[in-house]
Amino acid sequence: MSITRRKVLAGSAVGAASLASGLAAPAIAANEPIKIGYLPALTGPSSSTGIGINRGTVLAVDEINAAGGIDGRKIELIVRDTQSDPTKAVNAVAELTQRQKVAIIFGPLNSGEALAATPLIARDKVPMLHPCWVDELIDVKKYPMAFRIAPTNTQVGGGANYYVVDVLKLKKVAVISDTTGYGTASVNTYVPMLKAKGAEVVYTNHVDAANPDLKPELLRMQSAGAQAIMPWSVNAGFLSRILNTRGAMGWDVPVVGQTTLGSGQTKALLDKPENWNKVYSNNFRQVCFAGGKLPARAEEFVDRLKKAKVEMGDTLLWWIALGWDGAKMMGETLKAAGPKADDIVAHWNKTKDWPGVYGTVTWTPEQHNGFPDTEVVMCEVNSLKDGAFNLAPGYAV
Amino acid sequence: MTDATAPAPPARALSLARIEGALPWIALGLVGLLLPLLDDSYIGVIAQRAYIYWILSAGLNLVVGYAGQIAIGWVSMLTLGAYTTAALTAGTATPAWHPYLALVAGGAVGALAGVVVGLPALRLRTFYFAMTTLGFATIVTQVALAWKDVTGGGVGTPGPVFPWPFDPGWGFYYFCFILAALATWMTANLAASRFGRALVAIRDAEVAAEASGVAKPRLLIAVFLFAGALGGVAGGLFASLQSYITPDAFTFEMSVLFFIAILIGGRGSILGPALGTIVLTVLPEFAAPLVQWSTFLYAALLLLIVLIIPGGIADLLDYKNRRPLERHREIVPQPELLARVLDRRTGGEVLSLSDVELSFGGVRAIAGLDLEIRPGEVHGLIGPNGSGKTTTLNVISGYYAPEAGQVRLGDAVLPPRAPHLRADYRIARTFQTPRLIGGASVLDNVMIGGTIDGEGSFAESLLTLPRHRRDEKRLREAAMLALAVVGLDQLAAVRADRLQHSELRFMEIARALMLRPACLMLDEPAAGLSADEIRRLGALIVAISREGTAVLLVEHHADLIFDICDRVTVLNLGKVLAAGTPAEIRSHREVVSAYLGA
Amino acid sequence: MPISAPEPLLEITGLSSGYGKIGVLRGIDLRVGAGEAVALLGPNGAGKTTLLRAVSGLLPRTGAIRFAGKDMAGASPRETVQAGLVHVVEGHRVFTQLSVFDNLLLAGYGMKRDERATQVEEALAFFPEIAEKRQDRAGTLSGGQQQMLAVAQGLVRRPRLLMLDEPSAGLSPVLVDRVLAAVARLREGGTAVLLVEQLIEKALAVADRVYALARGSVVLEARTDEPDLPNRLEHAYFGQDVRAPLSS
Amino acid sequence: MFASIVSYGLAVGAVYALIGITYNVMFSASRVFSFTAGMLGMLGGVLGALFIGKLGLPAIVGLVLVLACGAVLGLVTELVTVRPVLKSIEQHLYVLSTLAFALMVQQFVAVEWGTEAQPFPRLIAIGPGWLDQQFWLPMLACAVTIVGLELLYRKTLIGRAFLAIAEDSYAARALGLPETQLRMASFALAGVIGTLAGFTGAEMLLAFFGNQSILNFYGFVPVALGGMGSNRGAVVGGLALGLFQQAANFLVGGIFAAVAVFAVFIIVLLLRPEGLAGGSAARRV
Repeated sequence: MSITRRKVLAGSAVGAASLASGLAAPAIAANEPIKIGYLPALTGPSSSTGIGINRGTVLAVDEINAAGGIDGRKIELIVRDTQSDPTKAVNAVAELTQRQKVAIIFGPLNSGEALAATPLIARDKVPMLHPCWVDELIDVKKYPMAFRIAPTNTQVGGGANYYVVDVLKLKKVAVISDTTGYGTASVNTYVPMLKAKGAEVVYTNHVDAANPDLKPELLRMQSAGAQAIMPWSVNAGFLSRILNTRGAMGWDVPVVGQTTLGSGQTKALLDKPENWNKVYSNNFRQVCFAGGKLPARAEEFVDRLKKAKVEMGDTLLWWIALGWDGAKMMGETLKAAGPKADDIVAHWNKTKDWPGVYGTVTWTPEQHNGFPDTEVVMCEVNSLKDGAFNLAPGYAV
Repeated sequence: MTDATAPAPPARALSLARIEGALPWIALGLVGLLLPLLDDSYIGVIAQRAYIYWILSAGLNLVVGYAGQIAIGWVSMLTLGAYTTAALTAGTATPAWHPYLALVAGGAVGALAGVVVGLPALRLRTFYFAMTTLGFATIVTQVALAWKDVTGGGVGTPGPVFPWPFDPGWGFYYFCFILAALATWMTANLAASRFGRALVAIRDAEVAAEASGVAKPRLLIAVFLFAGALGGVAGGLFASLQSYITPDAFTFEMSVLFFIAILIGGRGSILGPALGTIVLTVLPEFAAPLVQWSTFLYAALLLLIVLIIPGGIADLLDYKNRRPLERHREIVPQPELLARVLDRRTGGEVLSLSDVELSFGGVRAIAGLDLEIRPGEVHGLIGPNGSGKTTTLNVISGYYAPEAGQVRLGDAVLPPRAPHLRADYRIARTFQTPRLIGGASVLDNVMIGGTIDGEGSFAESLLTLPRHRRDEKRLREAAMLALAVVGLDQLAAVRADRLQHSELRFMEIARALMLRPACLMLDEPAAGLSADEIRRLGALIVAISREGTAVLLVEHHADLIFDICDRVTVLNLGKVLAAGTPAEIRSHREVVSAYLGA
Repeated sequence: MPISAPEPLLEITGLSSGYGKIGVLRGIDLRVGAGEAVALLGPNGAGKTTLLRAVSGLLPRTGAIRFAGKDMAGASPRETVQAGLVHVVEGHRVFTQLSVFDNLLLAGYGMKRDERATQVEEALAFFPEIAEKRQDRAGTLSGGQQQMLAVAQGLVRRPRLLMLDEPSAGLSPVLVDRVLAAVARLREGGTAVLLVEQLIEKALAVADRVYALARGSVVLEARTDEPDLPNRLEHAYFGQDVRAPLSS
Repeated sequence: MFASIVSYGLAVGAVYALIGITYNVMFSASRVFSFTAGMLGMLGGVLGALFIGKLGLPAIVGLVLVLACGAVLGLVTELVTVRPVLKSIEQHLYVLSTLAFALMVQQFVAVEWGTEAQPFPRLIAIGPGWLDQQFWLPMLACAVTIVGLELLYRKTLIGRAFLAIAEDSYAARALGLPETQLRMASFALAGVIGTLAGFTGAEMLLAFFGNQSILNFYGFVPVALGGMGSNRGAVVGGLALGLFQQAANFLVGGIFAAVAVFAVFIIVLLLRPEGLAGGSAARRV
């Protein structure tokens, strides 16, 4: 910006209140804490994911700081709750990049807010790490500093489609979603993929998540001859009503879909425990029980959570693991490359098979989607134990 | 006593008031201009959001603050503007437009939506209208969700990016600043024009506005059009600020925010709502931990405002009107100035009722009435309660359509049930209980009377083009003259609700004189006046009639009637009991007994 | 004719009232003795109805009102009624959706059940014509009958002073006499009456004393048996400087 | 399909009718149209789920507690938001004060109870399908309320006092009726009816803070179409709206159902602003 910074006596309340903190040039003293921006959605309609991830992130940052931080410099996690509202996300991004001058931004955790925040964070040239699945969020040319440590919508849908068509060998499928950004985007992506694999999509619709009665939808699916229902939504209330209605109708059909199908919030809203039978949700090989046992890294992570007495009952292991991996990745990167944006991005571009609890991450300068296709699997939602599930039947262990 | 010719307010005093009023705006403008020097784009984003919300609220302020229509769901304008601009720029439904053109289109769609939402206001009661605007807002959000291929449905669509010179960053900041300043300037111009005064008149004194010739439908539609346009433009800017819009970005809380900002600011002011909007946009940023409770706090603030200071910030800042007025004020009319006020251009026509009949649910209120009010005469109309005096007045004013018979001015038949057209026929009237705009100055109240004499159009007032300024000057001078005639020119700048009852009576007469009436109807003007005030009133009425105006005086005070009337008609049970000169009526046997109930 | 007792039943001093800014009454002094019938006359707009509303608490007022030895400052309409000062408003505004009997029960709202029942019967006894129609909806009654019902409502609480606002308005002459006859019977029964009436002769026939109101103040007070009363009333209404054609 | 449209339509229609009656009961005693009707409906569900679901109280105790809270909230509404603005009723300040109060309660529930739609505990588990409790309970509540109000208005003195004030509040005041106590009583009664609507309808509508704005609008439509103050209009209007909405919901899908309902609402109001039934008994002017 060509306008030099001069001390200007701004008369209005707006200027004065922020004048003091805005001006001090952030000389990076040795013991100055490294600021990391963090945009979880802790309240509002789609906040169940955010609350889970947040537990992992906070635990990781506390451990890093307890172990002396980054070469003696503490990590300061600056949290702004986006409340699942894009307008709040935009304000928060401007504060984190300009006012707080953070080194990295982790989040937003919901696609709605991420779609609004990503272009702004890219414009302010701050490295961004996020776990959202909407494909458009990663574009090496438009957003060179944006990296994803979770699968894309295409990978998640691909995993679910693979299970229905290739593992369960079913032909007629019904696909339904709520009306949020995530819901509609998923259906638009997965229906063509399903057809490409030779399956017949007999029914598809977007339904308002607050609609209390889903019976008409399921009745139409049944009359269309659907052999599997694939719901795409992060709204636990909406998913539980699908399962309750299926149970009430006594319709024996598998439900294959999004991870929230297996969340504690969904379970709490079920009329009967049996409604959770034959329900398979996306999950991730690294955090699933295979033959009764978790992979080594996940086993060790669960012990760590138990020692730190982290609440597991009402959320999922992979959410917490995701939060943990994000914080750990940022910690290691800062240790290796320091807080300068270009160094961080250079370091991330060279990351190969990074051993995350949630997933092994690989980035290249051309590919900023770090999650491997093979680790996107399905799991049995009613096998929930310590937030983790059994691998769905049919996979080669 | 001021000299004979009433002084137009000295240029110095008027301009001093205008500067004094502009001081806060200059301060705000300076802060806005210099803010980029802080080079903190976080403050920049907050300021841009405040400008964008103010552009919408400035328009909404005319609807809620000035016209008093409770339009709650106004976020729908923002949504429509945002999606129109975004969709046209992205070219989802049509070939891609240039962003600035798309913004104009956004404003046009907003204007159209404003009229669609505004139409019910003409027919529906306040609560019904509030409900419909709320319903409209939920519908717009749901259509945005459903119309996937244009709006991107739940996924949303990228916002427009404006090229040079208002490219993203401080360029766009100044774009928002300039548009906000423009919106403020235009709404302020409109508020200070005869349209603004007519708006407030519709809110506080609808019947008086109608009698002064204000056509409520046309004016309200124009205001809704303009407010909708501002809402649409704000929507386009909002889409650009958000860089990506999804339906859940347009929450019900925003509607509440816009609404509360105006109410906190205070009805009938521009500065108050502007400060209200700034405060409500900036507040959540500083109250980070409370952010979860932001809507709760807004609602609590609204409740406090409504219960404790309905006048809002504007009332608090209005120290001018708290200075005490000196106690014993004398009303000293100057009838000699009447010649200049009434400047006899229209020839004196007779107002005549021939064989008029009107009944309410079987009861015959007026049973075959013939009446003539000749120019240059004061015609008294008396009779016991329920004799049909006020009903006759209301028939002439056009509130009721007679079943039979006609009301004519000269030989032109007056259209029934069209009170607002009476002003065009130069028929003016006052009311039994004075109708005033409490919050406006006495001068503004009187200027309402001359609304139909202005030639400038709505748009010209928006931009204070020459015809607007000429209208204002002429109206102001005519109003001061009318106030001088009735003896209230010292109180021109005082808020009308601080006047005593008798002064309000004379103020209403001044407002009626603004129409240079061919026929003036007075509905019990002497009620609540002291003896010598009645004497001065009588002299003024006589002087008005001698200038060629036909005066109809409906009154209980028998002594005033017999003192100043040239002719008197006594009504009883809707029929003429007796008619003649005051002396004849005075000694008419049936009159006295009917009148006295002997 | 009872000479007014040492302390009158109702004493109003310096009463002012109006509607918002419009001052109607300017300092009224008026008194009504126990069991006395007083007529309140005056042209339209003189403030007669405003006076009754101010006394019964329906309108805010300044000035002092004492009733049955008690200061009635700030008394609400309900407290005024409970003190025994009942105001039968103008225009026989009875509840048309409810039965005659219900209208009367409501007049005794808050009284003990049996007390209310007997006093309702007492009130009905005054107007046998509506007593038979006790179960009919008040809306089905004629104007005159509704006026009787309104007066009967006023009697349910056995008031010490009954204020009647133009009971004759809109009634045929026959009905007017019947209503005013009931007022006369009330007087014999010891109930004081303050009667606002347009028909001067009818009012004078019933009342012991008369006040004339004009332009918001009392312009005449006299006993009804004083000579030359109609003439003095004429002067009072039209101010001093007018010939008096009425002197028959 | 048809059976569930009718059963679901009548059930949700009964809830809208009860909310409509809540509006009318408050309106007839105070000439004030209060935004709190939807709030009472929402709280009926949320408080019911809290007392019975979370705290495990028996159903009857839960119901009584919910109705008691409704009555108390009704009184608070009258005291805080209606009485102070009654003097300047022509400025319609009551619209703003009641809206503000209702919003405050809604946001409090959103923060404390959560923004997720929680299930409402099953009270009387009989009958699968259309015999399910979620259908006949609201209709029963609606019938009980209508009969109750008829008895109140016809048999009790306070009921007749309500009718008197509704017809001519000036005459009622002159007659010595305690206008303030009667207004408080009617707001408390409206509180009970509103929470009863929410409680019995919560099986379908769930305990959800968002129900407030839904019930505010859909409870208002039958009153506007049926004519202000007429309970008969509210019941007929409510049931018709319920059926129309469910039919549209099945045939056209959720979003367009809301658009269809709103369109019908606007068109009818523009043609007949005083409603189809011609409005309540014309007030004596």
